[in-house]
Amino acid sequence: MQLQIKYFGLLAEITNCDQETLEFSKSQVSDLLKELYIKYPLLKQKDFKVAQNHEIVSNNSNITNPEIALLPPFSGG
Amino acid sequence: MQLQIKYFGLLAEITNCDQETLEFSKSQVSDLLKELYIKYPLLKQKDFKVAQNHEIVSNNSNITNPEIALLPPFSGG
Amino acid sequence: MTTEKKPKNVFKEGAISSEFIAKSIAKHQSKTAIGAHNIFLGQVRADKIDGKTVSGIEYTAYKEMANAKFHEIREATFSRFDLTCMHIYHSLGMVKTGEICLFVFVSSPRRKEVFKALEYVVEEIKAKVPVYGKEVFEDSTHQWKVNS
Amino acid sequence: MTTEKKPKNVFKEGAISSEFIAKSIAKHQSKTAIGAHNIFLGQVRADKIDGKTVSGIEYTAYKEMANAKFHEIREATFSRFDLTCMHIYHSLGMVKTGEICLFVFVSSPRRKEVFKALEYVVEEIKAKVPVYGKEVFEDSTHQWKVNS
Repeated sequence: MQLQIKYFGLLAEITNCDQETLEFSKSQVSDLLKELYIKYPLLKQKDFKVAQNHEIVSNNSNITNPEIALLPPFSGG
Repeated sequence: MQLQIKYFGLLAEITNCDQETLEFSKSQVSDLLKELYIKYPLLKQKDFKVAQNHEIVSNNSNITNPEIALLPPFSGG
Repeated sequence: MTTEKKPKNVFKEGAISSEFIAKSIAKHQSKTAIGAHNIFLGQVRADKIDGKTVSGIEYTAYKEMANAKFHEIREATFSRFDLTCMHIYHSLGMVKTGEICLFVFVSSPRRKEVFKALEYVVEEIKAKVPVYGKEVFEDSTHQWKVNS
Repeated sequence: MTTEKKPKNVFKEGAISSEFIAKSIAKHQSKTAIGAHNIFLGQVRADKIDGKTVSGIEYTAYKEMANAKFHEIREATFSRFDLTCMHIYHSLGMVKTGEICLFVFVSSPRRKEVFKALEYVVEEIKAKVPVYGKEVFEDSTHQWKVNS
């Protein structure tokens, strides 16, 4: 499946992009994170959550939506 | 002592005036109230407090200030 | 940082306009230690009582005592909460339904402080300040407002 | 009485002006069931960090998720509190120190409701909405804001 990964805040500085398209053949969020940690080792040290369908999901959730967002701690308001 | 008595809200409707000057020869708030109840019997049925020096005072306080205010429950805001 | 030390006149004749509120907000742009403002506005309700509708509230006050009490509330609030500034305005005279009769404005570096401070100030005003609202109905009869 | 049932766009480009806030207040004069308004304003602070002063915050957001979360917060707030109406606006892009970046406005017949509701809404926004503030210093360096 083709995934569109979105990066926000501090994370977009680490990846040097706001979003990118990746080919993903496994099933879980944790599998995706392993791939991303290889591509962007600095990500591993950062505090963030993963959102799918505009909801925070846990690492053992299955990826069912082509849009995945990596969200550092919110700082609105 | 000459007292200036101020009436507010509902009480000013009962006394038909906002303020009046009275000659007062006794000492306590309760003495003043007795005189006012004679003059304005309807006052007796009303809920109000007495203020002297811009502070609420109890009925057994001595009157030391020539300005006395009769204050029904507040309804500001 | 401005704690006025002398009672000032909190009362304004008639309703408090949205333009006045906007100007008050804009004046705080130069106070760059502020991170959070909290504003309470009291608006006159068109309550229906026994089939009659309130068309406005006419406010009177024991002004000298009221301003002294507003001052005490201000001092107590500054001593309890970490506020940068505070402003209170209350209407006197006629305020029609839908218009603003009370404007309380607190500002602080941090939001937690403004929430606590604003509710404290408004409750203190309701409890301690000798202001009287006469609810005037559309047929010109009236009743004296009772705060709940 | 208006509970919007579809997510609407809460974001505004740049700072929220005091004139915009005034207009929003004035629009409520026709809603004569309202007795109390409570307004929260977030203002950008000129924080000093390691000798450098913040000159502004540049806001970005995961917009679709943020608007969905704002909508959920709105719905939850209406179900918990007796509110007549509620409005939320958040800035995107650059907001300079002293300017307003968040405007939350709740109105109810009664004051007790607006105090509880406003604090609830603001805390929910801080906790659940994916918005990011980049604190830009006077020398053009920056750091990512962390909410406390």
